[in-house]
Amino acid sequence: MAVKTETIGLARRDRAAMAARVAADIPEGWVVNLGIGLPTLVADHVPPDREVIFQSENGVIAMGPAPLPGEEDPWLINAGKQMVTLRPGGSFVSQADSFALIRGGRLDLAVLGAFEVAENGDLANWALASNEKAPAVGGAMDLAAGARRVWVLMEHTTKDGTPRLVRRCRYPLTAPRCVSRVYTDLAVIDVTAEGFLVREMVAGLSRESLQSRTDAPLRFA
Amino acid sequence: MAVKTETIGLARRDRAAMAARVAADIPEGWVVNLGIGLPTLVADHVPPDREVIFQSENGVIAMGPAPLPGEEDPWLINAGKQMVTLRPGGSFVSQADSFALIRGGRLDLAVLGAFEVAENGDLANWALASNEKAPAVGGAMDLAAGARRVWVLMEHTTKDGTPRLVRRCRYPLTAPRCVSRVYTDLAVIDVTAEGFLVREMVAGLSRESLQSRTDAPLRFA
Amino acid sequence: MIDKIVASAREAVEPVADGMTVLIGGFGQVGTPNHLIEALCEKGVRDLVVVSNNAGTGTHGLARLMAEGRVRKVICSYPRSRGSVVLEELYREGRIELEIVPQGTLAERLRAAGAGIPAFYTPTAAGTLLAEGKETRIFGGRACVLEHALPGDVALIEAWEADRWGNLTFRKSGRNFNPVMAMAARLTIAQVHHVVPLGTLDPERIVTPGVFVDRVVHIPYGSPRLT
Amino acid sequence: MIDKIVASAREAVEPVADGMTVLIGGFGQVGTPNHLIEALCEKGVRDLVVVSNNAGTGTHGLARLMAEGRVRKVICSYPRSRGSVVLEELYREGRIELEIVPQGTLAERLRAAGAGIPAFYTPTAAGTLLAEGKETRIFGGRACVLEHALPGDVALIEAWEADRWGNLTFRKSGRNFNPVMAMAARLTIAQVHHVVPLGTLDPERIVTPGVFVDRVVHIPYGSPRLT
Repeated sequence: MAVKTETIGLARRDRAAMAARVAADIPEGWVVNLGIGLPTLVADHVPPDREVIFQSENGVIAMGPAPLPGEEDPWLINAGKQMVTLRPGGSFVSQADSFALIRGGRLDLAVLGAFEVAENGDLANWALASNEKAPAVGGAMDLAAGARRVWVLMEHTTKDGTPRLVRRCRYPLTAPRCVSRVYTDLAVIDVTAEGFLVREMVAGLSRESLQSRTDAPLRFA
Repeated sequence: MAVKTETIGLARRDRAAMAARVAADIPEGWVVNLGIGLPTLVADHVPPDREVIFQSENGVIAMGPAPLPGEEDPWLINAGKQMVTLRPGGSFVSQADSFALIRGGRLDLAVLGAFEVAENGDLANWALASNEKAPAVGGAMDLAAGARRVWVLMEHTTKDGTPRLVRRCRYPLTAPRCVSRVYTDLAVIDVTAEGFLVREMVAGLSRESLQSRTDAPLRFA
Repeated sequence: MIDKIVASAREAVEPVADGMTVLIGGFGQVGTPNHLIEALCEKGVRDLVVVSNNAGTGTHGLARLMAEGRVRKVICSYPRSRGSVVLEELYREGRIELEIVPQGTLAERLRAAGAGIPAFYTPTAAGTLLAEGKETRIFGGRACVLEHALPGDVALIEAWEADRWGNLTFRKSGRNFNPVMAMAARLTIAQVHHVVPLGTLDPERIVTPGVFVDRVVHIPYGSPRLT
Repeated sequence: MIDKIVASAREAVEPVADGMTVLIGGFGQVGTPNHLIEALCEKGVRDLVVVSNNAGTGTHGLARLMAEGRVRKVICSYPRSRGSVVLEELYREGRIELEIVPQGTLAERLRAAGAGIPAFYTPTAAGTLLAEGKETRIFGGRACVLEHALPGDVALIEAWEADRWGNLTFRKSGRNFNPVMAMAARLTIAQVHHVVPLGTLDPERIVTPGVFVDRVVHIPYGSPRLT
């Protein structure tokens, strides 16, 4: 399944552009959890005057931008253990209350990284094998099962070209049928009852080229 | 089962004395919930320098004495809807956290009123019949099932002399096998694996007289 | 800009519709959103299921809502208080359904709804009339009853301070069922005594984060009337 | 007079015995009771079951406790952090048991223990490897997993302020697992930065009432070392 398509002329999104693309779709007022790694960058691309409430598993509600140099507070970290700030109007809750929020229907969106997303919305993002040593799940399963919407932000393929959008996940599931949209470096793709539906593609990419990098059949909006 | 025993010369405890008798047995440091009515009086008989933490179902931890005239605060009530005070060191929690405390093993004692207590510790204190109109249970079942100890404070018999300490409860149960001690106007009685064990009686009362006012067999310590 | 403040109690309760399950905060007369309930009476919705610790006293607030025939069913722990004449009369006449739930189980069923927990086991009520017909299971040698989450379509709550995000603090025993009901409903409407600028509430002192609150109306009505 | 303040971390952990289940608060290095853990290392108990979100980094705190062979089993959500070499080595060598629990389920199992709820159903992990061998049941059309309360014999927690009754406040994201672990253990020991006179903590700002705390030791060690 290695990708052989020519990539010259392809306006592949870099990490910042991928994060910015997700940020553009988050409306004011949503309560959002950003997964560790790439998804965390999304916060930097929401305009400061658009009030989006970023929540972190460790009980921080309404995180602001990264602290300025010299203003870091080691008592204020996010789920990725990075120092963050609190917006005016932010607050702190316990881990139990934080996950009550996550599971209880008040989290509008979780943006998560993934190894694979299946065309039925299955998500695999926590373990690479069922016998993995010391696997680390963190809050991934709670977020995937609890958020009102799960969007995945990931590279369209692995470094060696293996598709990450698949018919069925090969890796252990985080949660079944939870993903509603996938943002990659190449496209924005909805998960529908009929499988993957491509909403947009980067400039210079053909439908055939995108399909060749995808394990499951694509439809185009 | 009406009581025919002569009552002249009997140092029957009045309500204040009953409450004081319970208070004498509560050590410093215990966390205690007092039921509505007679049990509420127990707090007035704990010496102010003995730090006992009285908790109320509606989320008040460490209630103090009744407010002085002119110092009442209508925002600060107990489960019986009476105005109370807060001791220094007191705090407020939600109803969910309040009952977490009650069920979670941190409530040393609940002092409850009762219609009947059975010799196996069964408690009946919430409904007089299984088809009662608009019955009101409040927190009685949670306290009876959750507290580490349940002591009952009640008159030894009904006004017409019917015993309240019984072989089996006739009224609907609040919780099975939960009562460990009963304080009445006549005696202090432990509930043991072998049934009721009388710890002390008021002056002027004979064993036979106490037994005649009790439905279940008594043993005497 | 997120701004959950609305101009009036009437506007605040506008989304409440016939047949909804309405959670009503308060314990006794403390922390009870009486102005929101009165607005609900004026709005004229019908066939409500009301979840509340008490079932109203006198002729105002919840008692008025019931007296006007707007409540199909009450789920509560303690319907029989001094002055709870409306409920008792409706119940006697078979004109209202009543579900009695132990107070701690009521609080926990609401908390479960707010926490996305569909059901849980509790020792409370095991071996009693209130467990009849319910699944019972032994844990650690102890009989426990299966209880289900109790979500609301709407919660009407009362709080002390709020900002435009809906962050809330409560006053003393006015906290009671209010924070847990705020979490348990799809739509939470708060009647508050004080509205303060965003960022002025101490983040460590906020009890209900605004993420659980949808509408806030400023009604500085004074202290609860306890009688 | 209730006085839960003890003189040293060593005295604070004196009740911890071989084979106990020990809940350890903190998320990353924030709110982690490292001085209590070090005291436990010096005490020399064995065969512990440790419940903690992470499984230690570097060579101090929980990592030291494990490296010294005092931990039989770790129950956690995220054992693999930067610098979690001790756990990984012990696990690879089969010298430590590991139970991976989703973070929200871990928090809820602890909360259930603190609330006297023996078991509950959650949608988290349904249909995944972590639900294998567990009872699954449908609620509202959704598969949910039966999870059990996770009580501790002892909880080691960190807090910001305390009084002699053990009332606690926390600092920013130092709150995390600490309040829920305080409720989940039979005996709770808190390492705190500030000890203040009884009655000086705002009753509305106390997060963990002293009723959940048994021992308090004053260790003003400064800010967490994040690296």
